[in-house]
Amino acid sequence: MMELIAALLLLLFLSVGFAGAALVDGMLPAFLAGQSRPSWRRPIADAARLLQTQRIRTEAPDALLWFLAPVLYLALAIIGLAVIPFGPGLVTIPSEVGIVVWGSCEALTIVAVFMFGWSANAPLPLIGAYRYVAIALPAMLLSMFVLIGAALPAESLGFTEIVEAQRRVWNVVRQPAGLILFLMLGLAISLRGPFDYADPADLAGGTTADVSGPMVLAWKIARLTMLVSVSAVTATAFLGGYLGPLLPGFVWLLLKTALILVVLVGAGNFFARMPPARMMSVIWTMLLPLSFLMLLAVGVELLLWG
Amino acid sequence: MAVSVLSNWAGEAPVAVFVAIGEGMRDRLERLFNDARFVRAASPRHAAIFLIAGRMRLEDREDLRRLHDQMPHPRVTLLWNAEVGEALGDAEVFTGSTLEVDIEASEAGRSDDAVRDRLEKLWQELASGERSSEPDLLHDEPPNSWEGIGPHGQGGQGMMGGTPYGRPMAMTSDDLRDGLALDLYTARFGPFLPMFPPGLLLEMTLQGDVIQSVKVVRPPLSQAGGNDVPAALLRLARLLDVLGLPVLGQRARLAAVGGATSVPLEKLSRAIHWAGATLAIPRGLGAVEGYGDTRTRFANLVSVANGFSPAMWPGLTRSAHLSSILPGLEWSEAMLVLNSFDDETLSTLAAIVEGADEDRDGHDHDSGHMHHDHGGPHDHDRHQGHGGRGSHLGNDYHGRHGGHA
Amino acid sequence: MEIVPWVFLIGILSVLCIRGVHGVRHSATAPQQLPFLGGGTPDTHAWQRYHIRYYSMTLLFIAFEMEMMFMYPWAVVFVEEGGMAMMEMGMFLAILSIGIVYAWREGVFRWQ
Amino acid sequence: MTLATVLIVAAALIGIGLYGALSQQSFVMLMMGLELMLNGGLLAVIGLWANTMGGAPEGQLLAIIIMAVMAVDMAIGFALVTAVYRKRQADVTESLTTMKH
Amino acid sequence: MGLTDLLFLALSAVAILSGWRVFATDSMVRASFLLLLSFVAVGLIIVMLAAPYIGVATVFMMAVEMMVMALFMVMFMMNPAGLNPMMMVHQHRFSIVAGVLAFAGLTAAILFTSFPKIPVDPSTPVVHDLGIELLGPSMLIFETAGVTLLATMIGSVILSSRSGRFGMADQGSRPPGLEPDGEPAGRQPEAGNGHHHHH
Repeated sequence: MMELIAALLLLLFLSVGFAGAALVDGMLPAFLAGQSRPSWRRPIADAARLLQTQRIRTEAPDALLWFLAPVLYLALAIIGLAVIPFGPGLVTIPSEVGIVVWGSCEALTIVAVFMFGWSANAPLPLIGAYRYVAIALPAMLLSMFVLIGAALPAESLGFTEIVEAQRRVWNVVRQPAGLILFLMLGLAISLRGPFDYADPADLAGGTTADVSGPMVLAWKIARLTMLVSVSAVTATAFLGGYLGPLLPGFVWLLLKTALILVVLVGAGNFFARMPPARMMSVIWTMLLPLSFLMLLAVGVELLLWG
Repeated sequence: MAVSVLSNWAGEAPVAVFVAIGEGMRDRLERLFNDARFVRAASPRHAAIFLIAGRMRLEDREDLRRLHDQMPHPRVTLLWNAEVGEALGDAEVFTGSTLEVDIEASEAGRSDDAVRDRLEKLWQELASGERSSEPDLLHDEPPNSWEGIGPHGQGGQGMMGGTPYGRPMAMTSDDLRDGLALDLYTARFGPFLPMFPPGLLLEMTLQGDVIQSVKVVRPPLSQAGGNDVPAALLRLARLLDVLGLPVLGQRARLAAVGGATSVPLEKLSRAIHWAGATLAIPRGLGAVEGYGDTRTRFANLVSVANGFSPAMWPGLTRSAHLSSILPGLEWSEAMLVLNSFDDETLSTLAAIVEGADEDRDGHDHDSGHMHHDHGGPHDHDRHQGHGGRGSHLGNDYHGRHGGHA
Repeated sequence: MEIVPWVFLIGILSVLCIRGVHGVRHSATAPQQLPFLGGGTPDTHAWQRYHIRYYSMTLLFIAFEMEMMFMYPWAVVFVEEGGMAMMEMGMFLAILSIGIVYAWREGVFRWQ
Repeated sequence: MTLATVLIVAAALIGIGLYGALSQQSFVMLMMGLELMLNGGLLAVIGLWANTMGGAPEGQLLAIIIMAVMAVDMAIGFALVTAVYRKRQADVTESLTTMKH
Repeated sequence: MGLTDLLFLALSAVAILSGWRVFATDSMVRASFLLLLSFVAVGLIIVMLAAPYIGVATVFMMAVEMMVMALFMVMFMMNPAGLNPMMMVHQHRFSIVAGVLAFAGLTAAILFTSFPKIPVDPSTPVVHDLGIELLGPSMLIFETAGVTLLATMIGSVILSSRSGRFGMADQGSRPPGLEPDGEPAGRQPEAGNGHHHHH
């Protein structure tokens, strides 16, 4: 019964979150760029335009994988969201290994993006796909260390326990740098800003360069859903998820998710993208040791005062 | 019913325009997109309107036709001060404003507004179905005939031979960097690739995303952009776009126009600093004697935003050329390098080198057949079996295209 | 009885898939299909033996990532086991870190 | 879902994997065969663990070891493929026979 | 037949069919991802077998491993996308027989063995038990795994990188021919007769 309610809440969360994400994504960059009065109707109008546009194939594409890539991406975003509790016991897929499920979603996202770029049989998408794999693989490693840091005080891999363990103190206090590392992962798997190695401007749109109409729309929808999903996971793992006074847990989670989402969209516009080779080496030689240290700090803190 | 609701909504969408920029029109066009009603599409696949602005070379026409056909339906073309003959069929021509006042004023800003209005009108007509989508300009035939050829009817033979689905397969060659002999990808990039300077057509050979060899087929079209502050800001904006900072790029563009919406320049340069843009450019990248590396060129542009006057550069050494700067770089680095030069320097760097092994390819390529390379009866035996395609880099490889020379 | 919605769901999904793939397969004329290169043309198919520049990194990555398998159960019992767990995992990570440092010295994180 | 059915599925995976490992000419495809066999092994181990060991943790540990073997096998295998390709520019097993000379 | 059995049947079918298609498809990327699909199906079956951690972790690990597999497949296989259909097999019939025999033998062994019936109690904290086992009795295995992984890392770096102590790894290399002493496969002969210059 609880699962059914949770499933309905999931749908609600998805639609509200998606609408919010579309608005923020459509309006915030325009606002930051100094354009006057971006309209809220733009995202819908744009979607209508894309729906009416012809879908183009390239010479000998891998039609099956090309079609499956956005579907898989979207499905992963939804599965990732489904292991998040909306309140005590309110989980669509109650899993005692929630963070591992989320980790699998991250890993399969890399596969989905690669499939999307590969299938077009065109040079710019291909380069984008390969580049993305180089960055997303090590970035995923970081996020897993950070999540394990969040799981230590909870003595469990499930998200519900992780939230409950934050009743005393939120994880963001325990590992502030962990939150930043996780936000980086958020940028990487929702393909934006400094971690958007799949669809960057220097590849004329990268994996989307040879995709048109409804396929572009599907890809955008999947990206935005993944943005909502990763924001919700961040809010759950670091900002106490559904915890909060007065308002119901669901609303709290929604508010925290919205906060993270705005931060992600904003951050995506304010940091430069390094060449992939440089970024790869930064991740391995600087950020990975940092995540080790974070884990050590959380461990020591737990041993001394836990 | 549902369809008409959709079209109503679609009419409100920002107009997605793919632009081919001709002579002297770049800066003007970049200002055109300061308006939120328009989106400059990165690829024709995302666009509904093909805007051809400014004079084009004769040999660019075939590329324009190809770009036109790559757009999805519904699509429409607008020619703005462009002379392309009959190449684009009976596309609409826009030579300025239709209002008499504007013709008398002949002021650039007014005319820009008129173009904007025209573009928006075109899109609304297209979205509502009043204007029908333009048909293809090129013949509907693959670069090589393949259907029914070969043991599986896919046009190929054996493992690597033939032209499966109309195109031959890549062949193996040595690599510049790590000596793993894997496949080469040779193609002509440009002349209207959005991150390239307009008009620049490079024949590049890639292995992975590392550029193995570069040959300039057509130099960039000359642009009016001088060395003043607005031009420098626009150049900065282009680099910021490539660095993944379109928002800051947009601000730089607004600053270049000046006026009421203008952004304080100090604020912009502080934002660029905090974005880590300088750190994102590797040191020593694309160094040219007397011109510093890409990082110093970028820092110079930022200092323009800070109020310093644009730096003056000495003359170029004779040997500096794109075909020696770009090979060995990764794609993203190469794009940074390409966008870091000012117009004058770039046109010197991208000059067509006259030499014994050169072949005036630029003129050969445009004579109107898409499959210039793979036509001819000789090609078929070449692609069979071990295929004799480009195992040599550099000049030898180019020799294949210019065999007649 | 409980399988009916599943069958229904799978049916809808497969219809969607078939339609979607069909749509990709049968649209666009030959000039429309040309890959986007800014007007230029390619010599060959883009699918090739793609020279990835970070292959050594990926190998290091698979070996290193294996440590995750041990870390998850470790995280669950960390508080219970206390200092012991800290020591053991510290040793484990230290051993693996040697590998990363070695790889860094060998230039694996540069693109080859 | 009885133990026997799980094990038969595992056996099928092992059979297909064996076919692949024996028949494929190229190294990487051969490794796919090996991985598929290990996949079957993994399923069998967990099936036995769940039904005959009463949840003793050693069964899970064995599964983790199998996965570690897969990772090691892949890393070393691909490194070898790269080394051989560098030397011979081929990835078929036959090219190794000339390696002796 | 309950939902569990049906799900199990479906997942087994997916695991086996995609496992078989791995060797029947032309595109290397598809082959890798089919293998991944097989792993995912097995992972889900393992979750159903009361080992949620191992099952989900299988999906997690195999997703990245198959991603890397796809990268290497494309890198080293001729015709990686299968644009020309191909069949690169040897001792084909023997392999089929071996595969079928292995399957039949194992099945027979399974059917004729009587296994003890001690199912895992659903309330067992399996992940917790595994953690205790790792840090306690099997500590040595755990640390040995660390050393093994280190050796793997170092070995794969040495083998795969170009520069070595004795100079470049690829010096003096020449690709083999498709037939013995034939021309190098897939390449143009060095300093060839230049036939490509005349067209």
